[in-house]
Amino acid sequence: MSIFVDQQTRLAVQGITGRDGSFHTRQMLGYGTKVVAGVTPGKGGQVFDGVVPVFDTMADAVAETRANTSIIYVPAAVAASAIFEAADAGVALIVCITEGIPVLDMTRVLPYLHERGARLIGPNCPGLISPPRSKVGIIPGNICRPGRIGVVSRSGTLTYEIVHQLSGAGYGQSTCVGIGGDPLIGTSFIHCLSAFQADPDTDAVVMIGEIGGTDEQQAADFVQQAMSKPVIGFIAGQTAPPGRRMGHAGAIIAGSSGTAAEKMAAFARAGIAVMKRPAEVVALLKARL
Amino acid sequence: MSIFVDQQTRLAVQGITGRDGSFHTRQMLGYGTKVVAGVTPGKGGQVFDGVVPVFDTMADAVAETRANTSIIYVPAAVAASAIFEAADAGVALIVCITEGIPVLDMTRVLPYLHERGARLIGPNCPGLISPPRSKVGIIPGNICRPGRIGVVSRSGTLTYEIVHQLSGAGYGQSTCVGIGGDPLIGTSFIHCLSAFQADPDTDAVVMIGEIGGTDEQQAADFVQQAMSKPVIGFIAGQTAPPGRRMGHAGAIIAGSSGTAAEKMAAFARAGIAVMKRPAEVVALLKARL
Amino acid sequence: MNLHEYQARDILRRHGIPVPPGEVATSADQARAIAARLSGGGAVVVKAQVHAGGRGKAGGVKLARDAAEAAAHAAKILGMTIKGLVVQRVLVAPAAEIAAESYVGMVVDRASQRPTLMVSAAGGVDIEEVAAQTPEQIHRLAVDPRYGVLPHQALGLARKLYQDMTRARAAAEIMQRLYGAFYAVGASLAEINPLATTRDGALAALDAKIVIDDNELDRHPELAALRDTSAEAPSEVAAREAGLTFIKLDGSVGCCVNGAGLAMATMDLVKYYGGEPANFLDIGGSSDPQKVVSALRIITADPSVRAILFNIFGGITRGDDVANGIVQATGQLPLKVPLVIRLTGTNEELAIEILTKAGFSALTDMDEAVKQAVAKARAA
Amino acid sequence: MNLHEYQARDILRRHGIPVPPGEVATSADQARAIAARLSGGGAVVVKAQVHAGGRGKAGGVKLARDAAEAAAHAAKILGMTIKGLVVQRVLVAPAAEIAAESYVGMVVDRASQRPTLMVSAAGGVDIEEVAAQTPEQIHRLAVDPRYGVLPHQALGLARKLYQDMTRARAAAEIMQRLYGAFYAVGASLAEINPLATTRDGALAALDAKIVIDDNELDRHPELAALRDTSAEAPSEVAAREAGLTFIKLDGSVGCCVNGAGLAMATMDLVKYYGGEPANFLDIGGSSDPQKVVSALRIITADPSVRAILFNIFGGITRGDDVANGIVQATGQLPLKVPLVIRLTGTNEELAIEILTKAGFSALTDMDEAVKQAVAKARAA
Repeated sequence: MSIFVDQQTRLAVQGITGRDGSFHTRQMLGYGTKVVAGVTPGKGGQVFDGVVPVFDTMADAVAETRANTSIIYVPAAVAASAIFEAADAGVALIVCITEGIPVLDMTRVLPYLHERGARLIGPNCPGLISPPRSKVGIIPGNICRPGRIGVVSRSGTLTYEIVHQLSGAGYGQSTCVGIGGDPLIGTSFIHCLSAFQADPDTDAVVMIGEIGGTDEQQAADFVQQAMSKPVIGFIAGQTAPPGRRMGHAGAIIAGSSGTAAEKMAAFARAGIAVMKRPAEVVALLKARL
Repeated sequence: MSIFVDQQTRLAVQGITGRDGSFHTRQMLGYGTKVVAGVTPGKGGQVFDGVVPVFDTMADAVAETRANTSIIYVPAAVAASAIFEAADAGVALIVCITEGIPVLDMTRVLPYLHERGARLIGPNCPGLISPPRSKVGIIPGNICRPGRIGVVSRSGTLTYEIVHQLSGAGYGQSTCVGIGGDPLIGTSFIHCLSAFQADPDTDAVVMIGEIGGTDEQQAADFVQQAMSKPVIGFIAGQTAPPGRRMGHAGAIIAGSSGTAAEKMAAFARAGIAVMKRPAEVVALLKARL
Repeated sequence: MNLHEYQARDILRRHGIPVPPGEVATSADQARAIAARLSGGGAVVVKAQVHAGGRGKAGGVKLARDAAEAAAHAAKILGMTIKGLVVQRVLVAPAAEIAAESYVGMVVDRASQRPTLMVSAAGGVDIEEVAAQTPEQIHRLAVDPRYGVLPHQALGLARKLYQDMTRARAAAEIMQRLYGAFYAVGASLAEINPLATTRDGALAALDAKIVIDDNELDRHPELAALRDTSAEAPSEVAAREAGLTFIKLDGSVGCCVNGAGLAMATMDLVKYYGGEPANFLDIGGSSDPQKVVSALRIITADPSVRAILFNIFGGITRGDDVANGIVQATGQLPLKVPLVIRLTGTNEELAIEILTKAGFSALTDMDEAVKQAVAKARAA
Repeated sequence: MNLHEYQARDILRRHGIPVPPGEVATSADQARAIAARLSGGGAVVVKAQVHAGGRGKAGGVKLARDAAEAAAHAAKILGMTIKGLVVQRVLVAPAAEIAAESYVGMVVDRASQRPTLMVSAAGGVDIEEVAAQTPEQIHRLAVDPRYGVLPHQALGLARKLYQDMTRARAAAEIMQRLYGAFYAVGASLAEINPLATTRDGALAALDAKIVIDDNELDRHPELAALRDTSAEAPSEVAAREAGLTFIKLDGSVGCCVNGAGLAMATMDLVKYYGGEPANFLDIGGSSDPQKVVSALRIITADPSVRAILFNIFGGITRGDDVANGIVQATGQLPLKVPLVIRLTGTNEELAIEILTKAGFSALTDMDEAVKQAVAKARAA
C-alpha cells in the first residue's frame, strides 16, 4: 500500500502541452501512472502522444475520464486559477508542481479547497511517488525502490539525496511525498505523518524539514502524541542567515523564529532521531527498526 | 410554545441608544421581553433606562450577559457590519429591523451567517412576536393575542391589519414573524412554515406574501409536500405595474415573473386557501379549523 | 436608479471593458460635431437617451450616413416623446459593422441569493423574450461573492458563446470586469446587450444598461449625481425629495397609506370594489405630519384623482400625527375632491378626536373606507 | 523585494492612510529645498533610505531645526554606509510632535495560513523585541480573506490600542486600508511603525515598511520598477538577472548546487566538516549550461572564495548539461581556485565522461566531495 496515490489514481495533467507538462507526462506514463487526461484550454480534442486525450477544461476531463487526481504544470501567474478549476471539477487530490505562486493567491485558494474537502499537495513541490507504479510529479523514478519507509520532505533534490541513500541500503519506500517549499502549502508534515502512521505498509518515516515557519515543531508534537512508528528527521539550513529567503519562499528565518536549531531541538524532545547529515539516515533507521 | 423566540430569549439591542432603538427597547421591556444588553460603540458602561447595561461591542455583551439573540436598529450604512458583528459574537438569532441595506451587502452577509449556523430574520422587517411575553421587534403588542395561529409575512402594517382581524375574532397567535420586504432575506417563508409545522402549539398558518421573487411559489411547493396544518395565504400587489419597486425593495415584478396572479395560482394549486382581501382571513380560517 | 446608456458606457469603460467611442449631444449641432469628430466621415448611430425600452421601435435610434444626416436625425429625436418621456439627449457613436451579437448581464438572483452572470449567444434582443421563448439559450453562473468570478468559471461560460478561444478569453475577461463594476457601483442590474463581435473579430460593448440599487446612493454620491430628474415623472421626483415612495398609476382613487404591503393591499382592494387606484403611496413608518402634507400635495396635483383615501394602521406611525398632518395640509390647500379616512391602531381615539374637531369623519374598517372612496370617485 | 520607506509611504497614502508630507532627496541642496517647502520654517527630520534596520542607532536619522541644518544633516547622511549599504537617498519630512506611538502590521501567518493584522500599543520600537519581551502587548487578528477585515473586527482590535472612540475608529479605518493595500500590492509584510498620535489627537503613519512578495512582481510591473538595485549587493543583483538564487555569506567555500534544500544541506555539511560556506547558490531545476557559467562567474568574483564545490543531484537537472556548463565556463574564465565536483543522478556517466575529457574529476559521494572542498579551501 501507500498514501495519497496508488493504482486507483486516475490522473489529469493540467498544462499537458507545455514544456514541463509534456516532459513529465511522458516520465509518468513510462513509470506506469494512469494518466487519463490532459487539459489545455483551446487544445481540447487533441490526443497527447497518441494516448492521452486532451480537454479544454478540467470539468470536461473529469466528466469524460473519471480522473480523480490532477497535477498542475501551468505557469505561476495562472496556477491558482488551475487549482480553483481542479477543485471545482471535483478531484480529490491536486498536486501543484508550479513554483512562484504569490502567497496571497494561496490565502484564497486554501479555504476554497477546504470547503470542498480536496487535498492539495504543494505548491512548489516535486509531487509524490509510490514505487513501483504510481508517480505523480517529478521525483525521478529510478532512484526509488518499493519498500516500507515513508518519506516526507519540504525539499526536492535533498529528498532525492536521502532517498538515494535509502534505496542504496535496501530500504525501499512506501511513498515519498514532497510537500513543497512555500510558506503556505496544502498538505503539512502532520497530514503526511498521520497517513503514514495509518498505512499498514509503512514501518518508519523519514521527515526532511528546513528553516522557516513552525511546521516541523508542530509535526514533532504530533509525533510525540500520536505516532508509534519510528521517525528520523533532518533539518536543512543550520548555516542560513536570518531574514534571507534561501531559495524556497518558505525557507526564511523571521526574527529569531524558524531556525534549524529550534526545529532540531523540537525533534529531539519528541523522540525523533535527528540526522546531522543526510548520510546518517541509514544508520539511524537501522538502529530504530 | 412558539417559534424562534420564547421565554429563553435573552436579547441584546444593537443601536440601543439611537432614536428607534431606544423607543422600541422600551416597548419590548414593557411587553416583558428579556432585554439583557444594549450595544453602542463608545457608550459601554452606561445603563439604559437604569435597567439594561450598554456595551461597546457585541462580543462584550454576549460575554457578560449570555445574550442569545440580537436585534439591530442601526442605520443602513452600518447594518451589514452589525450583522457580521452579531454573528461573530455567537448569537443564534439575529433580527434586523433596518431598512435600506444594499443588496450587495447582503450577498456577503448571508454566507457568513450560513457558515456560523446563525439565523437572520429580515432585514427590513418588523421582527417577531410570541404573545404574551416575547416581542423582538416593532410589531405592536396590543394588537396581538396569545393563541394557536402562526403568522408569517413579508410586510409590516399589512400584517398588523390581518393580525388585528385574527385577534378581533378570537384567533390568538403562537408567533407572528415579519420576514422582511427585501430581495435577499435571511429567513424565508419555508423556514417559518417548517418551524410552524413542527410547533405543537400552532394549529394553522397565515402566510402574507407580495409581488416579486419566487419565495411564495417555493413556499407553496413546501406546503403541498411537507405540511399537514392548514395554510391561508394572501398576496399583495395585484394591481402593481411591472418594473416598479412598490416601496419594498423586493416588491418588484421583473419582466413577467413575480406577479400576484402567478403566486395566487401557486397557492391555489398547493391547496392553500387564498384570501381575496385581508378581511377574508377569519372566514377562511374558520372553514379550515 | 436607472442610468442612461451613455452613463453606463462610461462606467464599463472605466472598468476596462471595451466600449466603442461615443458622446452625448443635447442639440443637433452638437450631434453633427460629434459625428464629424468620431466617425472619420463614416456612418454614425444616433440614439435617444431615455429610461425606456423599445427605443428602436419608437424611432429613437437612427443610422446616419454622415454628420449632416446625424444632425438631422438628432433634430428629430431630441424632443420626441417615448413612452411618456421626452428625449433630452442623444448618444452619437460611429456605426459598427457587427458579425455577431451576444448578451452578458449581471443580476442578483433572489432564489440562490447569489450575484449571477447571465449570458446568451442570442444578443441584441430583449433578454426577457429569449428567456421566455428559448430558455435553453441562456446560461447562468451563480457567483460565490466570497471568491468572485474565478477565471475558469468565466472561461467556461464564455465558451458557451464563442468557439474561438481568443474571443472566449476576451469575453471571460469582460465578464470578470462586469462583475467588478457591478460591485463597485452597487448595481442591481448591469448588462451589455449586445456584446458585439465586430468584423475584425474583436468584442465591443455596443449598448449597456445599469441600474443602481437606490440603497447604495448614499455611499456613492458620484453616482447619485448622475440622476436625471428630467427623465422622471415630476410627481415621483417630488415624492422622493419628500421622503415618500410614490408611483403614479392611471386610476382615479388617490391612496395614502403607511407601509408598502398595506399600500399594495389597499390598491388591490380599490380594484376589488370596482375602482382604479391613481397611485401607490407609502408614507413610511415614521409619522411626521409634514410627510402627510407633502403626500396630499402630490396626490392632489394629479388631475385624474376624483377621491382620496387615507388608510393608516398605526403602529410606529401614530394616528394623531397623521390626523394633524391631514388637518394642516387641508388648511394650506383646500381639497377639491372628497376625502375618506380610515385610521386605526396607535392613538386611534386621539386621532379621531382631532379629525372630528376639524370637520372630518374617520372610519376604522378598511373595506368600508375603500368602498366609500370608490363610490365617491365614481360619483365625482 | 524591500521597498524604501518613502516608497512605502507613497503606497499607504494612495490607499487613503494618513501619511504626513515628506519627500526624497539625493543631495543636500534638494534636502534644503524640501525642508524649506514642507516645514513652514519648523523642524524637519532627515532619514536615510536604506534596506537596513537600526538606521537611527547608526546615525542615519537626524532632527534638523531648519532647512539649513537639514541640508547639513543630509550632506552627512548621504554617502554614509549603514550595515554595508551606502545611503543614496534621504527622506525629508516635517518633524511631528508625538503624543503616543503604536504599531500596526500585516503579515501572512504561516501557522493559521491567514493574512493577519498584528498591532501593539508599544510602537516605535522593533516589534520583534516587543514579541520576545512582552508578547502580551501584541494583539492579532487572523483575517478571513473571503470577507476581508470586517469593520467590527478592526474596531475591536483598535480598541486595544486606543481608549478614545474617535481615535479607535480612525485606527480601525487605517487597519482596513492597510489590509487593502497589502493585497493590492501583493505584500508579504506591510507595517506602520509608529502609527503616531500627534499632539492634536490625529493619527499619522510616520514610518512605513513594505516588502513585496517577489512572486507578485510579474503582475505588478509598476512595483518591480521601484526596485533599487543600488541598495543591494552587486553579486545578488547579477545572480537575480541570471535567474539564480544567490546569497553572499562570509566563508571561503563557494557552493553551486541544484535545489534549495540540497544547497542548504551542502552549506551545513561544509560547516559540519569544519569549513565555512561562502554563499548559498541554487541553480534551480532546469539545466541550462549558461546558468552554470553565470554561477561560476558570480562565485569567482568573491575574493574570499578559496575553493569551489559543485553538488549536483540530477533529476530534472541533467548531469551532462551541468558538466558542459562547467567546461564552457572554465574555458571562458580560467579558475584560480580549486574545484571539487560531486555529480550523481540523471546522465551521471555521460557527465563524468565530459568532465574527465576536459581534465576534471568528479565524485559521486556528497560527504567525500564536501570534505575535499573544505580541505582545499584550508590549504589555499
